[in-house]
Amino acid sequence: MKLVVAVLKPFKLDDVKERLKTLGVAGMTITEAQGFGRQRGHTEVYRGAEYEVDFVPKIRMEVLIDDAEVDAVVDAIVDAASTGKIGDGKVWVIPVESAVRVRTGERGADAL
Amino acid sequence: MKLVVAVLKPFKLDDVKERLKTLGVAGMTITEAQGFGRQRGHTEVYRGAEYEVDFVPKIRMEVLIDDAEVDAVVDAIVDAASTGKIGDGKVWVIPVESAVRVRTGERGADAL
Amino acid sequence: MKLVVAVLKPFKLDDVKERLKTLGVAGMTITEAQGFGRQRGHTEVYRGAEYEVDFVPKIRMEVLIDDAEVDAVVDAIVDAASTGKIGDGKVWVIPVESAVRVRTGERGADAL
Amino acid sequence: MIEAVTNIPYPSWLNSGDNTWQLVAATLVGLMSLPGIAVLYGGLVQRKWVVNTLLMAFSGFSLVVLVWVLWGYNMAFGPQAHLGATGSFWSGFVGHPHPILSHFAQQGQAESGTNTLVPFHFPTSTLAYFQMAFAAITPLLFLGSLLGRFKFKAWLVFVPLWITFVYCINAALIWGGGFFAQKGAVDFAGGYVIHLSAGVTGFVAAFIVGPRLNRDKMSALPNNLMMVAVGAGILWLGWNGFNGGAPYYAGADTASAVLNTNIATATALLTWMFFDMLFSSTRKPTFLGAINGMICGLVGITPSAGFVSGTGAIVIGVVCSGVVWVAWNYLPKIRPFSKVDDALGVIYTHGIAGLIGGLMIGLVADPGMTVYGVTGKDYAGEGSFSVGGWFYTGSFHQLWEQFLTAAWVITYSAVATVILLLIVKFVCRGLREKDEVLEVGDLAVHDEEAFPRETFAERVSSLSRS
Amino acid sequence: MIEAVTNIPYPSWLNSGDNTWQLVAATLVGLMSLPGIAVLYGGLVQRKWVVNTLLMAFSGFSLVVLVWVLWGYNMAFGPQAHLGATGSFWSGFVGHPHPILSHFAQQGQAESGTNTLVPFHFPTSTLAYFQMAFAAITPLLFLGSLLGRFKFKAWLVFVPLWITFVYCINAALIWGGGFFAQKGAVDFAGGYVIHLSAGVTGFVAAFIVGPRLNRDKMSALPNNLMMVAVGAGILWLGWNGFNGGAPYYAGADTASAVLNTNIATATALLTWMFFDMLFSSTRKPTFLGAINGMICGLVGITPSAGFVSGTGAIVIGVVCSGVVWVAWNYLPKIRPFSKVDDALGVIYTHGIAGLIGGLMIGLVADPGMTVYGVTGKDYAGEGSFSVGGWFYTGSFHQLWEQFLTAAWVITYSAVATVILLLIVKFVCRGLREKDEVLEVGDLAVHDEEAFPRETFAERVSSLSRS
Amino acid sequence: MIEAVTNIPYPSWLNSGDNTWQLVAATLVGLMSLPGIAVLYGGLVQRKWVVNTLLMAFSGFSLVVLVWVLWGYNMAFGPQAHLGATGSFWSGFVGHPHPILSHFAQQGQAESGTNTLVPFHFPTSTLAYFQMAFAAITPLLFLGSLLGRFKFKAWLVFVPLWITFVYCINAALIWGGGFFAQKGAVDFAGGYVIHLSAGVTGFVAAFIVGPRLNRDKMSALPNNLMMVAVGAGILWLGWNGFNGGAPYYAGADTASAVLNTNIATATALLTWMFFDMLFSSTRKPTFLGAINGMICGLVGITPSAGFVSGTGAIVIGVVCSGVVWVAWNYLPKIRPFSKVDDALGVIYTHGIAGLIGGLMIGLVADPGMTVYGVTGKDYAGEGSFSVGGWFYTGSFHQLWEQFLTAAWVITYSAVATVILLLIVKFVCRGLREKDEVLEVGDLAVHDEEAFPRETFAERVSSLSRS
Ligand SMILES: Nc1ncnc2c1ncn2[C@@H]1O[C@H](COP(=O)(O)OP(=O)(O)O)[C@@H](O)[C@H]1O
Ligand SMILES: Nc1ncnc2c1ncn2[C@@H]1O[C@H](COP(=O)(O)OP(=O)(O)O)[C@@H](O)[C@H]1O
Ligand SMILES: Nc1ncnc2c1ncn2[C@@H]1O[C@H](COP(=O)(O)OP(=O)(O)O)[C@@H](O)[C@H]1O
Repeated sequence: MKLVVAVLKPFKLDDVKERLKTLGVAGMTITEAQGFGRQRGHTEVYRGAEYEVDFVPKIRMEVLIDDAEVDAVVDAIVDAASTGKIGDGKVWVIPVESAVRVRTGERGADAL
Repeated sequence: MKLVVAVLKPFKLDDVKERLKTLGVAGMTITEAQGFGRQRGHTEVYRGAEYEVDFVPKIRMEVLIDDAEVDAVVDAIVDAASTGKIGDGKVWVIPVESAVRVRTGERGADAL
Repeated sequence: MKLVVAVLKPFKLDDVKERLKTLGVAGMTITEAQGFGRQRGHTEVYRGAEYEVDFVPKIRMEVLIDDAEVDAVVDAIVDAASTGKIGDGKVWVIPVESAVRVRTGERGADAL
Repeated sequence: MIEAVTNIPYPSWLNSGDNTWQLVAATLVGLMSLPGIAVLYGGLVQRKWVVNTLLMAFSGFSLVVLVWVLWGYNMAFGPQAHLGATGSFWSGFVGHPHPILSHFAQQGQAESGTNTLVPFHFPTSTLAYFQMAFAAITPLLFLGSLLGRFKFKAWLVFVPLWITFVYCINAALIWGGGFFAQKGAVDFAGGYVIHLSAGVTGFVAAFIVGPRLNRDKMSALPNNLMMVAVGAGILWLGWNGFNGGAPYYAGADTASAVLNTNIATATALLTWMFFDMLFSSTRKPTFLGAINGMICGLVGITPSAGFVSGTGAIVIGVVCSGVVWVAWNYLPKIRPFSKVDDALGVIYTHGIAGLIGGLMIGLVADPGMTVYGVTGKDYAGEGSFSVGGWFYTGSFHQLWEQFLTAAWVITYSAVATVILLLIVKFVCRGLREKDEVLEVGDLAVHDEEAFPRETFAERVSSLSRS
Repeated sequence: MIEAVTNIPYPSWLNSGDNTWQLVAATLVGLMSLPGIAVLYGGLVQRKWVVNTLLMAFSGFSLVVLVWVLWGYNMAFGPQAHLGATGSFWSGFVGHPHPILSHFAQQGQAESGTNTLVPFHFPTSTLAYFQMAFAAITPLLFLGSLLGRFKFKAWLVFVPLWITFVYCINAALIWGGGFFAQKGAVDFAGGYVIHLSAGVTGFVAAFIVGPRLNRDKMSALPNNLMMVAVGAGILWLGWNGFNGGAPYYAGADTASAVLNTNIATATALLTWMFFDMLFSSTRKPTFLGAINGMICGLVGITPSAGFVSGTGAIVIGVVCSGVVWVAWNYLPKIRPFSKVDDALGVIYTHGIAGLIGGLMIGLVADPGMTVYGVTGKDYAGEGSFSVGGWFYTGSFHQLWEQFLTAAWVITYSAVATVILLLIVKFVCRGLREKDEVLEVGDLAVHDEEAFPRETFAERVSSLSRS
Repeated sequence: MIEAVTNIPYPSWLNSGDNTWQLVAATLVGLMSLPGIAVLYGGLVQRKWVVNTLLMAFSGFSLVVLVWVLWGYNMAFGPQAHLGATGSFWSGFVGHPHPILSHFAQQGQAESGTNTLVPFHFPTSTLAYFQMAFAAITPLLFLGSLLGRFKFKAWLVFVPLWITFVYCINAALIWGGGFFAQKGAVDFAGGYVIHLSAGVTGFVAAFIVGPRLNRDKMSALPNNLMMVAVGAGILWLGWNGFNGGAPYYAGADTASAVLNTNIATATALLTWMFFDMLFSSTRKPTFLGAINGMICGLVGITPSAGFVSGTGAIVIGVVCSGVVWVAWNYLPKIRPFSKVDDALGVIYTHGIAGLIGGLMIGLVADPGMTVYGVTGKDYAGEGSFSVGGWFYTGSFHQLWEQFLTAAWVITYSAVATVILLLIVKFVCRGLREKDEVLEVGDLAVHDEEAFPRETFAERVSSLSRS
């Protein structure tokens, strides 16, 4: 089993989610994040004082899936999330040793 | 060393935390998350316009532990977090190669 | 490729970020988190009722890097984040199987 | 001046200064409700109940406005219905209900048993509107006891019933020239009719409706203290209209009532804060504690603002705030308080503070404070009216009248509330939202939340506009 | 009393009661704009547009203040310019523009075609300031249609132009003793001059400026309902000054206007809420729906507050709120409404509500409601003024005048807005912020965001102070 | 009319119109403090300091109320203590301290050296309450300099001392018929007594107390700009009572003062905004910049609102805002400004703006603006009073008096503040919270935070109620 982690532009969340649904992905977990990278941040000015904000708002998505689906899922996310502009984000895959569905205690694939 | 990640219903956080304390778990890190899955979201209506929210608030918990404790910790979480209702969440285990305690620089098990 | 995860005191974020820049780290992703551990939380009182808050605000940082850089990055973070006081946080390393840059579809090291 | 007199664009009985003051005072009292109480309570509840709190406040206020012009005003301040022999309790029990919608009813000179000393200087519309603002804030006060579980539909039914059968009757008896007024009991601006009654009603209702979800009670953190500050500030200064409007003329006593209101409030706020710093478990001054003290002072001085001197105002501020601080911290552990989930503690800051304030008239009312009649240096005495407490008169008469009236208000408000809620329960099939609904809160009751985040929402409906 | 009369520190024509009322009313109207409308709209927009909304409100208000004292006041309320033969449309079209900055202009007794019945009891400063508050809120109202894309610089140019060429002319025609005033059309406190005109202007401007980013339209969630409550409460009670100030004297009709305003508003709020509970897709009462209803009531009663009795106020509340509810829910699907992105729906709650309210004068105005002249019980009749609608007079004359005036206001406001915006577009090189800017919002336009979080920000500039 | 005259329920010397205006003005000024300044500052500080800011505002206001009625009022406005030969500086230095708590003190006709031209039309309670609102806002203003480190207990001790030894003395000297008043210096509504003094006090106190934590200074982002808008809007409109209340009668000059206040404020807001758009590093209009400008206008016009014509108001608006804009952007780099952490920059928007406004009286005060006496068309002249500046009189006399008075206020406020703070430091064992406390903020000082989140909190105490 694998965990696909994706960092995306917030307004792309819906598109990615819809695409994953079509692949039959059962669920996902999202957190609001701040990204630092090539995409520049911005300056804020309050009462004459300037503040630099290097981070830009991002959405961090975690999808737990069977090994078999990894490529399909990664490609789907990349495809749905891409705008071609700097800051589109990253996707990475992490090995998962086991997973449980809290409600039922089911393990492995059944947990998804 | 392993990282146990759990996605839970927010109001279960206290119970799970207390249970883990009893197991002698030294610490944990929490983030507020939004979950998508079987548990349905809700509709919001503002000034006549309807908005669909597919995500439900969840708590994402990370616990770094020794390999030996994995099963005990996972079982404890599953047991404490379960309500038997859809949306109780997931728990998964990820391999960790090394860990450091920032304050002391201690590594491995001592870092916990 | 590895994922270095660090849990830090919020006001240390700038220092750590600057240090990583000097190491040529291309980017990172941050989430606001709540930590439980040796560092005690606090009590809040509203209209005579006391509430215990066991969690303290932390910053959770994820940095995706090549295997070669792991030690340098971890040491840099530990060094920059440390105040010597309880609650400085943890750093851990997780194996990553693959990574993609959404904008270009580049994989592996090029994705960073 | 002659010229200015002859072409006044209003009747000779109308004094534009007094009419202006009364309308402004009414507006200030209105602001105490909207947005005052609405956001004060909105800031004190959990995030999940903010919208419900706001809508109950706005809808409750609106319901009272309609009840008032359709029948309420005349029940409370119109000609007595004389349900019994003249002078008897029933003769002064309530006024004859009829609307004040016609141009006669609105534009004629105000007349009411509430003032028999000097003719009013303004039309019925002014008196009716001022009293409407008083009536409208009362249900919003006891709303504080019922937050977080009261069924929205039940609220819509309970408010009109309560105003009609509890508020209007207490107002007629104490203000409208009814039984207690005839007996000589006084309530300057509503310590009994409004605050004591609201406190008792809220407490009894909270018991009947039952507690909030235990999960909510255990995590009943306020959501926004800055919003509490907005409401609290408007309450304090708005209270200048509340107590300042009571004399019905922009005279000397009006000024004293305003000044005393601020003296008592400042004293009470500081008293509670110092008690927190000296006696609370953490020995720290808290903002919400100070606001509690502030409310105790405002409520405590309400029954007597124009009857007491500045000295009396200070005494009332210390006593009301001090006593309520003790009650607030110890009574919750004792029955019946330990058994009732009075969400915001209205029984303490309004019920007990109003009661003590009303009784203290019997002790510290200064007969030298002339409510009506030519006052001050060139005092002339005719038509003069004032109230005297034991400290000044050595007589307990006034205290006794205040006590009897308080006993009535407490008993009647409690009993009537029980009966009305049983009716509401029957009509609305229950007084509580279902537990599944309570678990969710605003989103379940109104499909709205107070602070929506757009990130996770997707527009589905077709309104092309918003 | 003699003494009190002889040494009054102001001219004999000045009545301190009437002057006080007018200044207080003006202040209440000012509060409706700042902070009222500013935070009502600020709470209704998306997070990313809050600062932009606030600054447009504060700067727009300020621009009107200056235009008003430099030339606007005299265009609207000063001596007519007589651009045509006496009695002709052009003779009563507009006043002669000149400033009111000198001490003569400020301290002399007010004189204006707006009132020919009784001399004013206050100086020009008072009348000018009261009318300034009226003028200043109007652009803030139609701002609601343009939020989320209108170019900030364009706003700064459009507001002065619009006040000069649209507001002042409509005010002169209807209030300043101009053509429609002479015809007998009435607008008690601005249902036409302010709300109908603002609704039409906003709608037309929204069409010309074009819609918000589709991404924004699709996720146009409000950001803070409690802030909406703050603004809404201030609006409601502030409206006591809006409608109560219209008669210019703190007389009997002023009191009736205030009372009727609250009756209609409460009725309208409840009407919308019940419609939501009965007919909306989710059958739930919503807070923002109730606020829409509240605004419909406030706007709907504005043209007639002192012309109708309480019965009329109730009718107006039900009709305005009910009709707008239907329009709000069904018109957006129909052209032209489906083609225009009127961000906050100003055309509905101000345009349509103002129109209906203005027409209803022709139906429910009660000739028994005496606006000026000795009223009520000891009625004397001289110099008395009132308005009669069909229900009371059986004549459609008033309705016809109201209709003609509405037709003018709609047509003129629409046409003038188009012309002025084309000029602004040319001057400011466009009416919209660039799309990259729209994607970011406040941070792009002002380098500020409404709720900054310090965690990710690093101070770079050298201001040692803040 | 006779009838209406004979049965007035107040003394013949009382005019209900003037009394009403003064009480309303006082209430508006009160609202400027609570919630005005409280939430304006609450929105400008970092999240971690919101509660501390709110509680300092509410407690500071309350402390002044008590000091005022116990001894402050009579020190400032009561009979002079005559500490020296008549006419000498010391004879007009301060009034004799005694309380105003008795019914005589409260209900008699007001008398004070602040007005010797015409008898007051209201009782002492009215004058005392109006002046109380003035006194109470002053410490809240300089609180802005001390936020984020001042010890709470020190605040509770400093405020009463400062009001007694700084405010009351400056008020007696300038307003209470004291030395500078006799000299002919004027301060219409407190440009010197309130704003200049508050600015200097805040700056000096900030220096003595020392800067905020460097970490806080480096991330001193405001937390809520919408809350700033709430406070700012209330400030602007509340200022109508601030400047409009100064003449003590609802006469012609009151109206002019209100109008001029709004003219200067609008001008100043736009001036700062345009300076930001033209000269700031990012060339963007900012909301907080506009609010700074607004405050400069309000403060700048305060010393002269009823002495200048509209032209003067515009000049003052441009000059005060423009000069402070330059000072704000360049002085912080220069000593002593670079060495003092004046958290919200009170020295700029209140100190410098108040100083310039006060001096400009000597230039642009229009002798045609009649403060008292029959004004306007049928001018009669007796008992007339006005002030003339160089532009109108060609004489620098007034400017010189204004300069001397400013010199005194600056010097005395600075010196007295130093001395009082040393006393407070001794009494409270320090003026700063400990660094560990400063690192945490509200939670350490009050166990409260402004926006609690329930998710991570667990109820432990046993209060069964909340
Ligand atoms: N090395 C990294 N580790 C973790 N997250 C990263 C890393 N590099 C980039 N990111 C995340 O990806 C986002 C986009 O990266 P960025 O360099 O801005 O654009 P792009 O990926 O298109 O080159 C960043 O905002 C950050 O959240
Ligand atoms: N495949 C997945 N990857 C990551 N998180 C998931 C996944 N499936 C579910 N979750 C998380 O678990 C939560 C509960 O899942 P859900 O399907 O709603 O109920 P249940 O787990 O009881 O079947 C979701 O809200 C989401 O946060
Ligand atoms: N076992 C753990 N798993 C995950 N996060 C942990 C763990 N232990 C500690 N943390 C995180 O590290 C932070 C600091 O740990 P703490 O024990 O308080 O101090 P220290 O690391 O200096 O001993 C905690 O607040 C928590 O966020």
